[in-house]
Amino acid sequence: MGWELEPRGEASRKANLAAPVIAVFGALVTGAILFTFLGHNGLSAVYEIFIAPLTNTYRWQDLLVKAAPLAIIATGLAIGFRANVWNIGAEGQYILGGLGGTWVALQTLDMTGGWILPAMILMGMIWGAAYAAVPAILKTKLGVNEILSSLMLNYVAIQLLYYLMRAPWKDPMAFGFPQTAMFTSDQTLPMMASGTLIHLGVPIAAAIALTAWGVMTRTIVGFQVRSVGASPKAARFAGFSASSTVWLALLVGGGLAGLAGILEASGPFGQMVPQFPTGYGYTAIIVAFLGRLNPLGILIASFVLALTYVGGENAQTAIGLPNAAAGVFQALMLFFLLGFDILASYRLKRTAPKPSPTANTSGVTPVEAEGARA
Amino acid sequence: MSVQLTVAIMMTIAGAATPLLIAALGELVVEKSGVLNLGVEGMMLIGAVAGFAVAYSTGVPTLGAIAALIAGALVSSVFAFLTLSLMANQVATGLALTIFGTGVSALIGAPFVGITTSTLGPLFAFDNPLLRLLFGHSPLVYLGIALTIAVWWFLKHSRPGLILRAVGESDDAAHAIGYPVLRIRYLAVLFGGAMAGLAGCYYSLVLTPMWAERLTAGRGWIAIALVVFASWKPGRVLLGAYLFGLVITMELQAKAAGFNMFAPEFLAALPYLATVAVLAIISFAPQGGANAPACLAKPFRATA
Amino acid sequence: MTLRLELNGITKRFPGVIANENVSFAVAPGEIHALLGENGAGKSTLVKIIYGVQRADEGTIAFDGRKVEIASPHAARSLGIGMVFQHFSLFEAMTVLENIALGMDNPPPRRELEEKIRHVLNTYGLSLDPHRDVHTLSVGERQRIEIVRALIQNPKLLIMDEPTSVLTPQEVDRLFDTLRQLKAEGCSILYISHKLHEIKALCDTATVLRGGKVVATCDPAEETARSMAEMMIGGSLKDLSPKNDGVYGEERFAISNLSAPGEPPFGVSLKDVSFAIRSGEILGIAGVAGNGQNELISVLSGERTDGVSGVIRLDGSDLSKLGVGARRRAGLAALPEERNGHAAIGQMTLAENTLLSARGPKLLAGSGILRTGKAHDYARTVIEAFSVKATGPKAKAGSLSGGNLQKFVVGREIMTDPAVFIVSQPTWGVDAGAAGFIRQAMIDLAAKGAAILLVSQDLDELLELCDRLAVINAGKLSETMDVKTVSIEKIGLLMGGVHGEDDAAADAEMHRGKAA
Amino acid sequence: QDSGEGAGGQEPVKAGFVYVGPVGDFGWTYAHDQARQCMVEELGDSVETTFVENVAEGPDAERVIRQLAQDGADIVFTTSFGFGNPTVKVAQQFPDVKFEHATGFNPGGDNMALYNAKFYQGRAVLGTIAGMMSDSGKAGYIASFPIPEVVMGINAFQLAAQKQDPEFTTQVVWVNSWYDPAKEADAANALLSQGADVITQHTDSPAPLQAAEKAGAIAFGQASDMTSFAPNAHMTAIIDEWCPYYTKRVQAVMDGTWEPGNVWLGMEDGEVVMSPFNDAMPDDVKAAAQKVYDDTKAGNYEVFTGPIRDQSGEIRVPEGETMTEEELLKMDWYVEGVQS
Ligand SMILES: Nc1ncnc2c1ncn2[C@@H]1O[C@H](COP(=O)(O)OP(=O)(O)OP(=O)(O)O)[C@@H](O)[C@H]1O
Ligand SMILES: Nc1ncnc2c1ncn2[C@@H]1O[C@H](COP(=O)(O)OP(=O)(O)OP(=O)(O)O)[C@@H](O)[C@H]1O
Ligand SMILES: [Mg+2]
Ligand SMILES: [Mg+2]
Repeated sequence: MGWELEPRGEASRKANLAAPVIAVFGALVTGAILFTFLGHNGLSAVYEIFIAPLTNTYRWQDLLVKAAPLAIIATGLAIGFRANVWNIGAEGQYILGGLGGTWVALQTLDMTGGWILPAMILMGMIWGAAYAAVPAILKTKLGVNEILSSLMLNYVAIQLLYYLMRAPWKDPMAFGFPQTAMFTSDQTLPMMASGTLIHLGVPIAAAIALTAWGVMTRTIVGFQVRSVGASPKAARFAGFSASSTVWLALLVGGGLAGLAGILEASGPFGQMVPQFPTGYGYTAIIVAFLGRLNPLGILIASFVLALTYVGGENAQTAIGLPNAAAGVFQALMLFFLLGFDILASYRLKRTAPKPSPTANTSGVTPVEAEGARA
Repeated sequence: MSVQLTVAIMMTIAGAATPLLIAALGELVVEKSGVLNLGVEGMMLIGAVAGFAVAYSTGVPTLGAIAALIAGALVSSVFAFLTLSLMANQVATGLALTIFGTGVSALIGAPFVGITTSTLGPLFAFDNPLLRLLFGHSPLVYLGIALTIAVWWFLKHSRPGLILRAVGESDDAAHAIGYPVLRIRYLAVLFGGAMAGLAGCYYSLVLTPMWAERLTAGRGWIAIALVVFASWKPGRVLLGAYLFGLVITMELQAKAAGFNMFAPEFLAALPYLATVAVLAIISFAPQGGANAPACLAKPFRATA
Repeated sequence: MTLRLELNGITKRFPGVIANENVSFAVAPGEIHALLGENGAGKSTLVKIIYGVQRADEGTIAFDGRKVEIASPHAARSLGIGMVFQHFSLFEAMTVLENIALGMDNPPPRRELEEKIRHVLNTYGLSLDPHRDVHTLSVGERQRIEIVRALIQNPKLLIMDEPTSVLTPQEVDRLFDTLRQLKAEGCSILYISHKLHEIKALCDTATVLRGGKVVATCDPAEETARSMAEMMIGGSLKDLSPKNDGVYGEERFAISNLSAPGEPPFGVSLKDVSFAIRSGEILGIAGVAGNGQNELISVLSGERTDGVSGVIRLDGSDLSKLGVGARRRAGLAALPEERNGHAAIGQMTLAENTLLSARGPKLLAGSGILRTGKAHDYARTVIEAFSVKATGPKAKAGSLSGGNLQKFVVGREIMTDPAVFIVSQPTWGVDAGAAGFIRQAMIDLAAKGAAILLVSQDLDELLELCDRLAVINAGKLSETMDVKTVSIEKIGLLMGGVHGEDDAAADAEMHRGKAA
Repeated sequence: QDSGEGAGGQEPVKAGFVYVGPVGDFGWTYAHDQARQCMVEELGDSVETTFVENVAEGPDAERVIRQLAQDGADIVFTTSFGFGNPTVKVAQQFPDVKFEHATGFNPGGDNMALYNAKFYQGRAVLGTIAGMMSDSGKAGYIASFPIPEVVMGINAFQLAAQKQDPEFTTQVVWVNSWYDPAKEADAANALLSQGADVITQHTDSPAPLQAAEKAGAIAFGQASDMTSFAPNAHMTAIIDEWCPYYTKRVQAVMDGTWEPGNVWLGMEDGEVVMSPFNDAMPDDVKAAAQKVYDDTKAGNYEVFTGPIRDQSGEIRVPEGETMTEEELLKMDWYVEGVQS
């Protein structure tokens, strides 16, 4: 008796929705067992991580603020992944985006005007896209694998940030601490409503995801991206250039990562500091997959990921769950979601036991049948 | 430069290079089979904590190293199951594995913070610098070099190695002529996990004999860079590991000697810049770096 | 006498399909046994079961009189079964030697293996360099690796699944010599092909499958190609309606001095290709695979423009600087030989697949926005007009069988009413019924005044459909010839690269199967 | 509604802690968490503490601090420099909650206090020991980032060592990290191989100590007693003793006497202490080191007393003058004998 995976002829919408739900449920159950095993009240741990933040309006704001950059980056990455362009350099592009906007901010510290913030945002996107252009050039001109080149550039970006913070961009008033001056009010992202934490980045994230969804499903460009991803040759047959698609994918991915970077820098951070990179670029890769590379799915996935962070902190204070345990739980959930993803394209089928007798290692089993003795 | 100093520098290089070497050799075998496991950092942390815990509890560091090996293989089996049996995306699963390893190692390691254990240090102590250079390292340093030769021989001259390369080259063809693609990839991933675990315990049992959270501080990513830097050749992994070790050591040696020629950030970025440069250079080689396994990171499903 | 292979009641079910149902037949030692059937009749499935790639749900296999379970290709090989796959299973980045070693269970050490390979090559008069990397080899040479791989293990049963579709007539002859030599040595051969005249020439017995069941057994020598085809489809074959001979219009499509570098790293470059096709005319291009056919198609379609020189005129206007989409809008439709993955995307629906090439001519998209409803309707129209067996426009292209997908993509192009239709291998691996349908559609299109360029390796098809014929070899196109006056021998020589009777050295070149 | 006041009497004070690293780092965060536990022991049931570890400096910190405040904390300690701006922001939103930020300079409003410790005083003890015990007259100093706190530590060490050995030099290696055991070990090895026979550090892992132990050099613990990692090399350690401060401040909240402030506490306040001297230390060294400690505690010793020359040999602090706290907190130059 065994199990077998059987491909679905047409992708099942029901399975597409059910798989993540089953996965989350599985992760919750496993998490509860694990935490009990660790000597905590497993159910309350799961409650504190997963439910408690949702029952509190303040936490909703936190969740949205945390989810916004993830959603923006993941949307850009997903477009690339659809085109089979594996940009995992979003972390670096995010940093460069933050730096690009900061550069504008540092030039305009003693100026005022409504144009400053848009200029910062634009420059952030340009720097992010420009950084992504490096793997794009390497890929289109030399055929260099973008997974590896973009990954390496993340570390270069971090060092560039450290360098700028340590020396040229350091705020002379900061007691020698490596950080820039605080941004002025014209350089800071406005809040959506006073008294809330929801800054402009949150609606921007939603708008970007919705736009991306429309572009991917309804436009020729989206079709081009999907075609190149599914079959570069067929895309060429359709008149789509593979290398321009690589460029498109990386520039959009880099530009959006850069956008997320400058939105974070000009919003929640309000300045540039060496601690600016916190792994959003990597987390967004996971978000993109959990969202099935679909911008709408990504909106949900980014929220779920944000929940594991915020909930993890909540569980630390509420029941003293160590940070590491929250991390393990987060990883478990990712494992479940990634693992159950398969149910969207395959169905699990019970297989009847094979009638064959036990096969020996060579695989050949002469069957002792009367007729066989010649 | 005095003999003493030269020897000391070379010892430091070997120390910095060995864990990178061991982890990268493991990852090389994994990638040669067509699988990209980005979870090296997580597996190294698990190996580091398991090695320390067992060495501490039993007092036998060798048992610690063996435990690290096993622990690394165990966590990598999670990755293998998800990516091979369930065809989950390898990049995302590898990242999740690093999150997992970071968390689990911290949980397991909590009781071991702030204590010491007997270490896997050199087997013999020598006053003579030359003898020390030759025979005064931790056994893992020699193991790293022996492993390089073994992996080289395995891939280049052994039949299982040929089959492993074939699976990484074309999983469909290998399947069609009867090789168990998934089983081979499972074994490769487990080997990679074991090596990452062993490399991790080099930190907790040799270089900085102790346990602390995030002990490996990102070295797993350098190991992945190293595989690419070496364009998937074991000999070049050895060279690259010692070269990275040299860059790391020379940076510190130069500072210790009072030279400040470059921004320290530039030197820190150098291994990664060098890797990108190597990627670009090998693309000029005939058949654009044919060493890169053609099926790298592609999921495989047997159609039968 | 013990039978070499005896199948008894083999049944194999796939979800929704019974690929083999209660199949029983036997192969004697030294017998060349043909397996015939339409696309999807279950031939490949059956031989995969014999070779241990798949397992039968029911039934038994006896080999040399002993009942056996064949759980894996290893098991098959250790019994003495060798197989040459329909799709090669080779490792591009590895050497010929390594590829052969991988196909063996207990290969001897390197040197010995090399000796053995040379021995096999000599015995069967084949040529191959064991140290070359596979990616540098031609298709014919690659197949030779597969054959050597099988022969080196002294098989008692050799299975060949559609082996000749990539070979020149001369190479086919050479292969048949090899197979007959094997037969003389007592090796049995199970042979699958859609080319019925080959079956007649080579095989001792034929088993015909239809819908997974054995429907007939016959002696091919006693049958005609037509009678065998009718056994396969279980009905009578329709004749093509005749072409209206000699009624051509103006010159529609004219190519002059077209040259293009080969696609790196190993593509064939096109050298000074010129020809012209009139309205209502079908021009055929014969040639061995890998002599520039794909390059020609991609240069004509606009998929490649880098480094291309020469003029491509459609109704007098030059297309050579235009891209793929603009050429389509100008009335040119080009269909490459590979259906799944080039002419169509397997993971996408049929409706989406219409967008690939018909979005311009059929206005399935406008100002950057897709008109999904229109695409859906167009897909339905094609499905109905070309009797494509599919669940509907929402079916994934990859879920169609090869023949049906081919009908769909041909229909998708033809129903845009192109002025010029360029098509490569439209009936490759397609069964007789579907092939007839596709050929008829092309004749009808020509009758409406289109100019058609047909690239094919199937000489029979070319002779049947075309008005004129040219041969491509090493990127050079021969003179065009009237089909009524041309001889098969001459075409064969041209395909092998022999351009005149003076060229004796060319014979050697021909042996390599493909001029570099 | 007065819900909290039950039969048991007064509601316990809730104190929240925000940590930048894991409590298992055996360094900075570890020390703060030890102090938290010590404070709980002192105050018993009248205090309830929570902490969040591994909090990234920036928006995540702001969120965590706010959550602690929303969840009813009466006082929140934020224990890293990078938590400064977030603490200020949240403090403005929660005027009823007290906030205490360690090692910062941004004073915030009147519900926010700053606290820091004069670790450099301990560095003077280490420098004294180094100056007396070094044969090569060269110390290796593994430093994290060139911020004033680290700079003044280096200078204090060198000044004290120089008093014992005028030729003494301190070689600084920057590792650009607070915590990277492998790199710290490599840096120590580099320094040792270049002739340093004393290793000291302003990074958080015991790795440099272990390297010194292997090489037979001497070294000092950081933030807590690290003798177990290097029984022979470990001479003493500067211990961050945050417990008295935490106890005092939480007590003040209980008593309703909490006031904002900006304190920089040292040995005189029991906030900086030395771990027991290694027995292998010669008696005269022990005595000299003890004297520096005692004098500092008594207010009779200040290492930053002139004359102090900088690296170029120029007098920066004239004879008889002492640097002010403000000058120290902005220090960005090195004294003579420091090589960096
Ligand atoms: N892996 C599979 N999964 C599901 N169904 C399959 C699979 N392989 C084959 N089939 C089914 O079995 C039938 C027989 O396929 P098979 O490939 O044996 O046909 P064939 O006779 O070789 O056709 P052709 O002449 O086109 O090569 C197909 O129609 C298909 O429906
Ligand atoms: N792996 C598979 N899983 C599911 N169905 C399959 C699979 N392989 C083939 N099929 C089914 O088999 C049918 C025929 O496939 P097959 O490959 O035999 O086509 P074909 O007609 O033989 O084309 P060709 O001769 O070009 O190979 C299709 O309907 C397809 O759905
Ligand atoms: Mg077929
Ligand atoms: Mg077939």
